[in-house]
Amino acid sequence: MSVESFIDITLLVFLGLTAFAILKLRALFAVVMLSSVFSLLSAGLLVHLDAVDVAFTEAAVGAGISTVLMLATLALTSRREKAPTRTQALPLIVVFLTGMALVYGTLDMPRFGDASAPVHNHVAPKYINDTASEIGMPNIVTAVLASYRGFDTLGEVTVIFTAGIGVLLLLGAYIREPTGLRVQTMDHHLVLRVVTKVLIGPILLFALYVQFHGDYGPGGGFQAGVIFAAAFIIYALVFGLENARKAVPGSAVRMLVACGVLLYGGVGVVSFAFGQNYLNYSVLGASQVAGQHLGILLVEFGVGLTVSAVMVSTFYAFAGQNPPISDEDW
Amino acid sequence: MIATHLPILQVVVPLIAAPLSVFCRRGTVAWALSFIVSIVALVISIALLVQVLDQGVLSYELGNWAAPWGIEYRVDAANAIVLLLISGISTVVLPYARTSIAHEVEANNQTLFYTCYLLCFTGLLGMVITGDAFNAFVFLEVSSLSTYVLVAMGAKRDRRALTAAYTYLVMGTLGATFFVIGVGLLYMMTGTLNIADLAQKIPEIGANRTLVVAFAFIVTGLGLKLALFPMHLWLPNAYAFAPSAVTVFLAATATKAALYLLLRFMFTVFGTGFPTFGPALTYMLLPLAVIAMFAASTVAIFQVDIKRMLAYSSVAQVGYMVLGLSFATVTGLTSTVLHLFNHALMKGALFMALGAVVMRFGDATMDTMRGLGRTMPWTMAAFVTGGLSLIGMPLTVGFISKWYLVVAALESDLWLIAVLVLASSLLAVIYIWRVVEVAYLEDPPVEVTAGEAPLTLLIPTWVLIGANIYFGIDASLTTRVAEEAARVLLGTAS
Amino acid sequence: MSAMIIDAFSWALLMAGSLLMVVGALGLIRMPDFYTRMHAAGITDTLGADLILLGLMVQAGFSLVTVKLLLIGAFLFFTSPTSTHAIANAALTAGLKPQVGGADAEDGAAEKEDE
Amino acid sequence: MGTTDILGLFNYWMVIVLMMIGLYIVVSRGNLVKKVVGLNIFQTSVFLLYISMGKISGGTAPILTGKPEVYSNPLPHVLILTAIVVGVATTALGLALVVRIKNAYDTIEEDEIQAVDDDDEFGSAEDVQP
Amino acid sequence: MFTATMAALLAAMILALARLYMGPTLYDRVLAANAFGTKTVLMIGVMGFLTERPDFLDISLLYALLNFIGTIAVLKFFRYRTLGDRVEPGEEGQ
Repeated sequence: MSVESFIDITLLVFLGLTAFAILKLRALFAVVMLSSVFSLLSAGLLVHLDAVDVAFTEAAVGAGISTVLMLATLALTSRREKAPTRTQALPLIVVFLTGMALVYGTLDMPRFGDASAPVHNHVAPKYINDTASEIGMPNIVTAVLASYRGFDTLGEVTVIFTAGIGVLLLLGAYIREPTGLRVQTMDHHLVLRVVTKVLIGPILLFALYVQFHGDYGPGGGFQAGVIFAAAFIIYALVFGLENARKAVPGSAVRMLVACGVLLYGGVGVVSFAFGQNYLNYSVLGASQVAGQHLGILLVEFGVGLTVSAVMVSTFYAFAGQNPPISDEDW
Repeated sequence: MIATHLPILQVVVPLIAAPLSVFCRRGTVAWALSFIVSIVALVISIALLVQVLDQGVLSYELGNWAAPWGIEYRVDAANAIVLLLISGISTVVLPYARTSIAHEVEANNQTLFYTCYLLCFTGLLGMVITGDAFNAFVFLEVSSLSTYVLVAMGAKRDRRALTAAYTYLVMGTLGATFFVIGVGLLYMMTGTLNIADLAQKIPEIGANRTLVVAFAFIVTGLGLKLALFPMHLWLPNAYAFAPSAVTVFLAATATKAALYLLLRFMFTVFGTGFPTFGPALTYMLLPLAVIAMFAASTVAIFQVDIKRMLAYSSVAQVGYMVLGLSFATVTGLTSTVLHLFNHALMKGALFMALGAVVMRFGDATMDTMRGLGRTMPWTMAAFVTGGLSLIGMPLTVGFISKWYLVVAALESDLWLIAVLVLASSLLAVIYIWRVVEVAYLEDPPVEVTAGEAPLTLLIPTWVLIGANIYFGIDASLTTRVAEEAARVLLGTAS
Repeated sequence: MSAMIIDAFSWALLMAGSLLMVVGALGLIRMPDFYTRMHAAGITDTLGADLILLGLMVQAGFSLVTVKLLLIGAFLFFTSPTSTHAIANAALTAGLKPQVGGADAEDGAAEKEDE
Repeated sequence: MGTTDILGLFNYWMVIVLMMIGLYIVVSRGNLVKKVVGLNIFQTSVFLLYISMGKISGGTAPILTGKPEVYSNPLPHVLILTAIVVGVATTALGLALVVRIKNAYDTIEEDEIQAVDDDDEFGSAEDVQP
Repeated sequence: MFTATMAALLAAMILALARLYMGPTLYDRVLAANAFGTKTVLMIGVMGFLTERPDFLDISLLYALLNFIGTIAVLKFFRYRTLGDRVEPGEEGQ
């Protein structure tokens, strides 16, 4: 057994153990921690499977955003799951049959890692061979994401926009208005405050790097947006939500959410003026490669804008809820 | 010049309008924007239908990237009619929503409500028009996510809207994930995501266990989305507790778009020649459809909440549609596409009438309906006409689709099924009659002072009723398009 | 020749780091109460991580990779102790008492959390 | 079925096991937060399925190095990037709904919510007592 | 050599995972999750060298960052039961 498959199998087994622990544990806090670990592990596996961009995103989303949102939800709801009362036979049968069906389906699959599999020999080779000449950037994933299948990504931005609007519609009415009162912040955590202050600058810099380096390495608008939002969230956590909202009010964030989608959609419309099809960036520059470059830069910026704004606005919505009146005994 | 861009404009116009509507300060402005967009979308979809009937299949390559590498929009008769249906219903629903939503949704949520509505509209159009399997998933999710939120907006009236939305979210996500697994397996075996390309590659592979599983997962996933019995559990509550305008829109379009995707994948992608295709129809879909017709109709009879009753009736009607496709003949598919269109018209009208009742009384239970024939004559007349259409009375659209369904069953020598279709219609007679009975034969409670619904609700309702009757008398247009769609799906188009 | 020395040096750093990691993790499992576990994990983690990163840096030579490794190292160097400090602080404020003496002295408000 | 087959499919089987644990959490647990976690696991496992099929043994990440190399398939990566975003959007909405449900029902256990709703509709057992 | 480091890291990870599962207090879990995160950061770094493409350290960097944020969020959650602001009891209602 090679080192590669050893790592592969070990990580998969870890994932299995984590998932099983999540199933078993009823302390929801532990469940959230484990689900963040599940994300980290799967991101590790993704790196191992050469999907660096995906790993980047999975880390940002699973270990970052989802965990923060789940913690916020736990803070507002409850932290213990009741013991199951129903009989578990039917779910077990359904799940078992589904699993068996899938295993049956694997029998005719190309083997793992097989270079002669159909996936590697029909559509994909063009991306690998032509990205350099048609788009002119090393990161093929970014090229496919933003140009060849750019419309999927517009759909993706629309999805995140939908989520942002949805959370506002659901929770917006319950966000506590700024009171102007002095609020408890993490005042006594001197170490934390200092370290946070020192770190926020580099984090923002890192976000910019990820945003604009996406053509050459893993990264791009989505990841950058999450990191940018993360800097903001950390500020809000340590220095208080109200201070964060003073810096960037919720209404402004809402506008930014829409601006990103508009930017992406608008870049596509420009192609009409040149008689080309929607989302053809080639018209934006003197040469095809220059046009594609500029187009990808712009749409990635649109993605980053919407993503970071949605993350911040979602965090505002969750963290701004009135905490439950009676604290459970911790 | 603009004519060549029509396919993308169909989706991009509402897509760009959605973020624009966020900037509207007042709900009215957002509503007006949505309404204009909806009219534009309707015009585009009519133009597309005309073009398709004229020139055959339209293909539009996004970003000018050639088909299997880039994403392609592909319009033929089968999706052109669904596009027309979605944008048409939206154009009728929005004037109705203006009054109804102002009544049922919190004032400070009005603007974002219309943003969400536009997103739902975009998603539905996008998943229907696309010729790419994964792109269909993305837009399916745009529509689903916004639908969950729209359903939850009913919480001002009844908090059960929240749990309904949550259940819908969980089951909808499971359905979408099943669909993605299926698409992934397809991609694994063929190396492509383009629907036309998939349709070419799959027959070349022949018998293959992975493809069989892909087929099963896609059918199950979409079955969850279109509320195919027994995967309909999310539907009754979602329809019952959503704001009235949302219920109308969803009942008329959301399950229809999912059904269209099912048709597209079953007939175009896999094709009737696919090894497990025949058995899946005969032993899975046909029995499920028949059970749905009877079980859901029977449950509908015992409902106290009329909205919920109609929701169960929708599950039963999905049964009719699936029954039509399970014959895998031109007539069968014609009946499916016809019923897809016609059912949207009748359920839309029925839910609109109920929405008017909800607006006046706060709910629509059996008790509320007492004597409404006298206090809200126009609303109830609409309800009765819609009900007759649902039962399948001649001169209404319901008759046309039932007729085709029965003919299709007889053509396939399934006379027992034909009898069952007629028998299940009797169940519809029962549940509609229950309402008619209390509305017309009982006296209104003395304390009721509410009168007829406002015109803003009545006119859209009657527009749909008019469509019910018009397409019931002169069905030449709809049947022509439906037959063309059936031929396209079966691959026998002229 | 010099390549071999560099390799040996980075090898030593990586091994030392790995050893610390495993020892720390063992401590995390074997120690009797929260504070001792934290002691085991916190110290070895920071040092172990930085040793491993140093080993990798020696491998990478002077390049962008080294800069990134340096950044990660610096980041861990600051955040890891900060986190540990903050956790300990939170535990202490919440009333979790360090175990002194007997094996069953471990209790406190936070202890009720779990099964 | 030889060892190469088993090694060649082990990855997929393990991914299927993960998927099924996720699915089981969703369908069997009554706690609304846990259901969302289950959905997350289910979806993440599907991501792993897609990425597994894009891997080529001995391949490397699809970022051009200028040297002749075997690159793993970039298309599944692109698809899954989109799917991850869909996943987090679903999680955010699901959790927002859970918060609202907690406000409205004061519980996030499915059967307790059901009991409250049944009480509303049919009257609780105590109400029936004269 | 990288393989040995990798093995050590994986071993350390499983131990941290075990502590995370066992608890018994919340703080043990946070500690374990934090330690687990550090190990993942290193694992991905080492993995880059193992596959001879060490230019993907951005991911490690991101992890290190998120790990820190996660820990702070958890702590805030412990201390104040909310990720938002808690108005000081004495000043409420003014």
